[in-house]
Amino acid sequence: MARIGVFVCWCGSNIAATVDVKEVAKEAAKMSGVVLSTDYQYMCSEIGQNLLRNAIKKEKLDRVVVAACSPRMHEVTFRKAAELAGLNPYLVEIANIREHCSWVHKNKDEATEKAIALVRAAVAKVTLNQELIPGEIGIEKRALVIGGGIAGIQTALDIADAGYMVDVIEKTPSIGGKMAQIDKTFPTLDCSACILTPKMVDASMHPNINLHTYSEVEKVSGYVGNFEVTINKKARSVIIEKCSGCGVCIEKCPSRKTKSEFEEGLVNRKAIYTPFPQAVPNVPVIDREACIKFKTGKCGICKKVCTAEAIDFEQEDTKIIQKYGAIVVSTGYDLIDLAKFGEYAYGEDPDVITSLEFERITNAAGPTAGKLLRPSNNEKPEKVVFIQCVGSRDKTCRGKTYCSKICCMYTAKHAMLIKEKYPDIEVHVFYIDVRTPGKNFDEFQRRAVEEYGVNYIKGMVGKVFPDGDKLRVYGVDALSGDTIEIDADLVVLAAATKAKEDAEELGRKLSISTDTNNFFTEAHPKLRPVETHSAGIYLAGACQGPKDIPETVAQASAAASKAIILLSKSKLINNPCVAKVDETICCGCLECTNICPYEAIASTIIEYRDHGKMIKKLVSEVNEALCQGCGGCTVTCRPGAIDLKGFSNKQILAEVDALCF
Amino acid sequence: MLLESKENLTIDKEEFKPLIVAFCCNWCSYAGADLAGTSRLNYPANIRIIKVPCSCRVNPNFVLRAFQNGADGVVIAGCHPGDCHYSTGNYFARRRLTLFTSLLNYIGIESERLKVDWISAAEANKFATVMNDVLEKVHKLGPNRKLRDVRWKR
Amino acid sequence: MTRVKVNPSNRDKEISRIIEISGENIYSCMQCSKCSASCPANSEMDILPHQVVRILQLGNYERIVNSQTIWNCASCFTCGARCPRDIDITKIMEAIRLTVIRNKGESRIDVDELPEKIDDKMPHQAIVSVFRKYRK
Amino acid sequence: MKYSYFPGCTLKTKAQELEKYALRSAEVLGFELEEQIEWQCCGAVYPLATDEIATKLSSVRTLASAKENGNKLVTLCSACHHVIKRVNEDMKTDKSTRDKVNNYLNISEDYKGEVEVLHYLEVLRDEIGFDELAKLVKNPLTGRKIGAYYGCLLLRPDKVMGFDDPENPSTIEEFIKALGATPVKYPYRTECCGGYLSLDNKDKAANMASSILLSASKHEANEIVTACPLCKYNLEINELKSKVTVTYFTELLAEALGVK
Amino acid sequence: MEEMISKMKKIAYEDLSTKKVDRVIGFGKGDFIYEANPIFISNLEEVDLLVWDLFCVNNLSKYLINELKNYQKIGIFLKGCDSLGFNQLVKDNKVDPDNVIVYGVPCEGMIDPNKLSKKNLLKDLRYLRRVDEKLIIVTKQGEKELIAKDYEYDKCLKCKHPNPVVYSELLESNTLRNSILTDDFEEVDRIEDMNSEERYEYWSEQFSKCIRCYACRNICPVCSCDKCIFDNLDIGVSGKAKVDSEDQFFHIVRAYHVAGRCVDCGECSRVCPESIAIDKLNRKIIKDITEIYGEYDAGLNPSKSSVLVNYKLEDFDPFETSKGGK
Repeated sequence: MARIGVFVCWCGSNIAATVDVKEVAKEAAKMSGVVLSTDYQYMCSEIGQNLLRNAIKKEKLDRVVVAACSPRMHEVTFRKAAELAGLNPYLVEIANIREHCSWVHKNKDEATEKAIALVRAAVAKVTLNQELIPGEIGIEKRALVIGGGIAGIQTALDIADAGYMVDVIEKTPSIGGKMAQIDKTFPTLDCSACILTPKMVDASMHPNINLHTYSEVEKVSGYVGNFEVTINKKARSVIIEKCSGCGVCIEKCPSRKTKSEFEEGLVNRKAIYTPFPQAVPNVPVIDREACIKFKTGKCGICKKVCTAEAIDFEQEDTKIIQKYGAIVVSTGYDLIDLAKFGEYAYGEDPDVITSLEFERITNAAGPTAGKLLRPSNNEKPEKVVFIQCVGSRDKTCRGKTYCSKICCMYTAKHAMLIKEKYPDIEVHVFYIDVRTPGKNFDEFQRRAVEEYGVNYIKGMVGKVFPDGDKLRVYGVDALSGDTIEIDADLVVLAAATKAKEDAEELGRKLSISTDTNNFFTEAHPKLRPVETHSAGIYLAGACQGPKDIPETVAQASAAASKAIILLSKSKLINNPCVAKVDETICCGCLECTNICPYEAIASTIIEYRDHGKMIKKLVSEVNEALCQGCGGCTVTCRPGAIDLKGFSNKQILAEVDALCF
Repeated sequence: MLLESKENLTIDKEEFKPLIVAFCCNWCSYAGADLAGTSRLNYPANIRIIKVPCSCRVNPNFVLRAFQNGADGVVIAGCHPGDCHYSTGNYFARRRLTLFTSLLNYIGIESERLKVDWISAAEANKFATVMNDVLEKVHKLGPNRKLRDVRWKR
Repeated sequence: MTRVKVNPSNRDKEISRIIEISGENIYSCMQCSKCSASCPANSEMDILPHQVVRILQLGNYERIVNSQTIWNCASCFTCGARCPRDIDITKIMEAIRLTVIRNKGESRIDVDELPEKIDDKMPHQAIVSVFRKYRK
Repeated sequence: MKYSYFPGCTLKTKAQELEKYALRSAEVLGFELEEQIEWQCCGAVYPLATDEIATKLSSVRTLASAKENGNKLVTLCSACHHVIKRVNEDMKTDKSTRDKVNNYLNISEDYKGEVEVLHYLEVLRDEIGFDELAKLVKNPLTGRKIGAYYGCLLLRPDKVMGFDDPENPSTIEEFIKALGATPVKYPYRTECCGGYLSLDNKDKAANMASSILLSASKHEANEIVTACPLCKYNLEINELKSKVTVTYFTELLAEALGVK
Repeated sequence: MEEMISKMKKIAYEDLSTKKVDRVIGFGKGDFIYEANPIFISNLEEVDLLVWDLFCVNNLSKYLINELKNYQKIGIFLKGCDSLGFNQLVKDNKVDPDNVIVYGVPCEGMIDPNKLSKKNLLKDLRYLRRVDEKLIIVTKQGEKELIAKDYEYDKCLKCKHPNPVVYSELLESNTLRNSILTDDFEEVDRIEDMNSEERYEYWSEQFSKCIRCYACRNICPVCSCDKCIFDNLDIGVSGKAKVDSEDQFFHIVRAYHVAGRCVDCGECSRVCPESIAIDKLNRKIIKDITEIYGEYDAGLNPSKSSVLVNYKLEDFDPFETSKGGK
C-alpha cells in the first residue's frame, strides 16, 4: 500500500480565499493511500519545502501530492525538495488548485469541491507513479554547418573560435553563396566582395574549420549530441591537394557552351571552371555533363596542360561518415522562376532581367566589368525601369504570399548605383509599398528619391511590350490615377525570394519541419528563433525566411552560440517521461514508427522461448535518448503495448475515474 | 406517481451540474488555462482539466471512459496546427479526432458533448470562451446518459 | 471638393451584395493597381479598376455606380489574370453592373436604340453580349 | 474520331466561313464534327455572377447532350468555347450550381461536368498533332507572314480555360508554322479587341483594335488569323488603316489543305 | 466453375508435389451444399477436396498467421476482397509475403444463403450455377432461373475489387465482373439522416445484442494483434461484464482500431451470430475518410502508410474556431 502525503497550499489568500483548504486537506485524508494530509500558507517557501521534506522522512512517504499553483510554476521546486528528502522526484504530483481553480471560480463551495476533485485525481495518478531515472548522453564536440554562404561562414567562424571543430558542407564548388554575387551592400554601399572574401579566407585557413565544397548531406541519423551524418563528396575530377590554382586548364578548355551559374547565365563558362576568381577553395571542378572528355572520350586537354598533375578523370564520389554534437542549417534561398510572369517578357526579351542578374551587370568583376550595358546590344540604356514585388505578396499560384523583405532596399540600391555612375540615365521604380524598417534603411531609400532623382511610382506594371529595340512599359500611378507608359531600355524585375527547392528533402533527412512556403520552421517564432523542434539542430539565415545580410549574420552568430552552449556541456540529461514498449504485447505492426516525429522508434527482433521452442518476434523499440515524450505512439498502438512513462494509460484513466468520482 | 416523477425530472434539470473533463496539452492549452487563471477569467467550476503532454496523447479510450463514468461533456484542446511542441503531434490528433468525433456522433452522441479545439498558450480568453460555450451547450442538452456505465455511481 | 464620408454601414447593403454576387473578397486588394495598368480600356474609365475596389472598400457605392468605368469594361479578364491577390476584378465589375441593371427600368441600353448602332457586318455575338451585359 | 460539335449562332449567320472551312478541313484531317441536334445559343458571355443559373442552362443542355452521345464537345467560336468551358467547370467544381442546375433541368442523369470541351485548335494540337497536320498540307503557305491573334476568351482565365500560357501563348503560331507560313509574334496578340464595346462605344473599340493591327503591322505581319467572329469584326472595320488583313484560322487551314 | 476447380486442383497438386509449397489453404465443401469451409492441405491426396462455388465467401487470408508458424511456404487461394486483407497482413508484418504463394481467383460475387432461405430456396437446394447476371438454381422442384444480384451478399453488390489486387499466379485472367467505381454509402447515409436520439437507439439496440464472442474480431484480417486489448484485463481499459456500456465500448473501439485499415471485406458482419451491423460502423469511417482525405485505399498498397498514421498540413480541420498561434 502506498504512503501518500498531501500538502495543500494556501498561497496566502490566493487559494485560501476561494478554496476551503482545511476542508480539502480533510477530504484528502480520507482518500485511499493517503497517510498524511496537511495545509500550509506558502508551500513553495523555505519553510513549506522543509515541511515537505521532513514529512517525507518522518512519515516514510513514498508519494507526494502538492495542491498548489500550476505545475508549470513550482513542479520543479517540489520535485527537487522531494529529491533532497530521498524521494524519487517523479513520485511527486501537483494538483493545480490556483490557476485552474481558485483564480477562475468565485463560489467558494464550488471551488472547494473542484479542488477536492483535482486532489483526488492527483492522488489517483500518483498512486500509479513509478520511480523514473533520467538517462545521460554524451556529446560529440564537433559541429556541422550545412550551407557555405555568409550565414554558414559566420556560424562556422564563431563556433571554431570557441574552440570546437566545425565542418562546413557546401553544395557548389565554392563557399560564398549569394553574397559573393552581389555588387554593393545596403545601406552603406560598401563592396560586398571586400567584406565577404576576407571571411571566406578566414574560414578556409581556420585550424578548426573543415570545408567540404561540392558536397551534400546524404543521410542524418542519431540525436542531439550524437548525430551521425553521411556526407557525399561529389567527384571534382581535380585533386584539391595537388592543384595550384594556376587556371591554365580553364583557359585551354574548348567547351564553352554552359551558362555560368555564378554570372546568372549572362555569360558562358568552361566545362572545367572555378565559379569566380575569388572562389574558396580556388580549385577548379569539371562539370561532367558539359565536359567533352566525359561525353565523347576525346579531348583531355586540361590533363595535358596541368603541370601539377591534378586532373583525375577517374575520381569518384566519396562518402564521409562523421559524428556531430550540433548541426546548423544555413542553406539560404533562391529567386522564383519568372517563366509564369509572361506579361513581363522575361526570357522573351534579353533586356528584361532579374535583380540578381543586375547585380552581376553592375559588378566590376561581372561580365560587363561594371559597365551598365543592355544584354541585347551591349549599349548603355537611357531609361531603366525597376519592377518590385514580382511574385511577392502574391496569393496566386504564380507567386509567394509573403513579402520578400530585401527587394525594396536592393532596388533603391540599384537605382542609386545607376544614378551615381550615370546621372543622365532615367530610373523609374514601380512599387506597391516601400518597406524599409531597419537601421538607416528609410534614410537610404529617401536619398534615392530626394538626392538622386529616382522616380518612384506606386503601382504595378501591367505589361511590358517588347517594341522594336525598346520595352514599352505600361503602368498606372495608383496615387494620381494617371496611366503611364515608359519606353524603357532595360527592365529589372525584383523576383520574389523562395526557399531552396530541396529544403523539404533536407528537412526530412534532419527531421525538422518546413512551413507552407518550405522555409524551415523555428521552434518558437519569438522566443526560440534559431532553434528547431529537433534538439541540437539550429537555423541561420534565409533558409528560415527572407533576410538581409545584417539579419543573417546576427542570426548566424545566434545559432553559433546556441551550438556552442550545447557543445560546452559535458553531458545531457534526458527527460525520463519517454515511451516504453511492452514486448510481450507488441504485435510488430510498427504503426508507431510511422508517426514518431523524432524517429525514436525502430524495430527489432527479439527471441523468446515458448513451450520449449525458440520464437523470433518483430517488435518496436524506443530509443530513449531520441524520444521527447509526446505520447502520439501510444494511441496508434491498438493492443496498448507502447505506453508513456509519467503519463501512462493507467495513470490517465485513473485521473478520469477520480474526476468522475 | 407520474406527476411526481415529472416533477423530479424538472428539479433534476435545474440542479443539473454538468461535469466536463478537459484534456489539455501541456505546452499550449494547459498553459492557456493557466493564463486564464492569471488573468482571473471566469469559467464554471464543473470543468476539470487533465494534463497530457500533447493532444496526440489523448486516446479515444479516455474519452469513452469519461462518458462511461459520468462526464456530460469532454473537451480536448491542443496547440494550433503548425504550432505543436512536438512538430506534428496535433496533425495526427486532428485526423484521429476528426474521425472519432464523427464516429461518436454517428453512434448518437450529440456532437456538442465532445469538443475539440486548438487553444494556444496566449489564448486565455479563448480558453474561457470555449469552456463557457461547452458548458452552456451541454447544460442545454441535459445530463448525459449515453454510454453511461450503470455500475458507476455518478 | 467635398469631403467623402466613409460609410461602413454600406458594407451591410450594396457592398455586401456586390461581394455576394461576385464571390470575390474585395478586402484582399492591397492597391497595387496592376489591374488598372493592365486594363486595355482604362483610357475610358473615369475611375480606374483599382480605385473602384478601393472605393468599394470605403463603402462609397454611389460614386461607383455613377461612374463610366463599369460600362466601359470589356470583360477581357486581363485584370483578374494578373492580379497578385487572386481577385477576379471582372466579376466585381459585373456584380456592380448587375446591382444597377437588375433594378426595373435601369437597363443600360434600349432595344429601340439598337438599329442605328448595328451595321450589317456586326456579328450576332456582339448584340447578344450587349443584351446580357447592359440589361436584364 | 467523332466529336459532338456546337456551332453557335454567329457561325450560322455572319461567320459562315469560320464553320464552312472547319468542316471541310475536318473531312481531310479525318475527324467528324457531328452538329448537335437542337442546340441553343450559349449566351455569348459567361455569366460572371455567382447567383445566375438560368443563363447557364443552355450550355449545360449542350454539355449533357454531348455526354449522352459519349463524345467530346468541340467548339469553333472563342466566345462559345469560353462560355461552355466555364459553365462545364462550374458543373464540375461548384456544388451549389450543380445541384441547382440539375434540379432545374431535371435530366435523366445528373450532369457533373464529365464532358471534355475542346476548341477546334486544341483538336488540331492535341488530338491530331501539328506535325501530323503539316504532313497533310497540300498547298504550303510558304513565305506568308501571318500574325496570330488570340484575344481574351481563349486564354483567360487560365485556371479554367487551360488553353495555353495566357501571357505568352504559342498554339496559333505553331499552327501557322504547320501550314508552312511564317508566324509573326507581336506583343499585342493577347490584348483585347474591344469586344462588345463596339456596339455602344465605337471609338474606344476602334482604338483598341487599331493598336493590335498597328502592333502586328509593325512586326511585318501581312495577315492576322483569329478564332472569334467578334474579334474579326472589330479588327476588320479598322483594317483599312493598316495593310493587315484579317481571316479566320479555319480559312487558312482549308487553303493549306487544298479545300478552299 | 468446374474449370476453375480443375485449375485449382492442378496448381495445388503441382506446387505441393514440386515442394514449391508445403501447405495449401483453400475451400472445401461443408456439411450442407451452401457451405464452403477452409481446408488445409499438405497431402497430395487431399487436393481433390478443393472446391470453388458460389459459397466460397470466407476470407482465408488470416489463417496464414497461424499456419506460417508451422509451415515454410504456403499456397493460398484468395479472391479480390481477400487479397486486400492479405496486403494488410503483410503491412502489419503478420505475414511475410516471401513465404506465401497467392493463387488469385477472380470472383463474380458470392451468394448469401440467408437470402436464398428467405425465398425458401435453401432447403431443397441441389445445385447452383451462375451464368452472367443469372443464377441457375436446381432444387427438388426442378430448375429455376433467378436474377443473381438479388441473392448476392450485400458486400458483393458493392465490390470494388472482384479481381485480386495481389497474386503470384492468377487462375483466370478475365475479369468476371465489373467493379463498382463509386461507392454510394447509402446505408450509412440512412443512419446519418436520423437524429442523435434515433441513432443512439439504433446502435444501443445493435450493441446490446452482442454476446462478446469476438467472432468479428477473430475473422478480421486487420485485427491481428497477438494480444487484443479486450483480452488483456491487466491493461485496465475494459472489462468483460455484460453491460451495455462495455458492449458499446467494445464496438466503438473495435471500429476505431480498424479505422483506415479496414478493407471492407464485410466478414465481421457476416460471421456475427447476432447479425449486428458491424460493417455499418466500418463503412461510416470509410465514408468519412473518402470524403475528407480522398480515395480510400486500405489494402491496395502494403507499403503505403494508412490514413491515421499520416497527415497533411492542409488537412480539413473541423475544429478550428479561430485562427491563432502563428
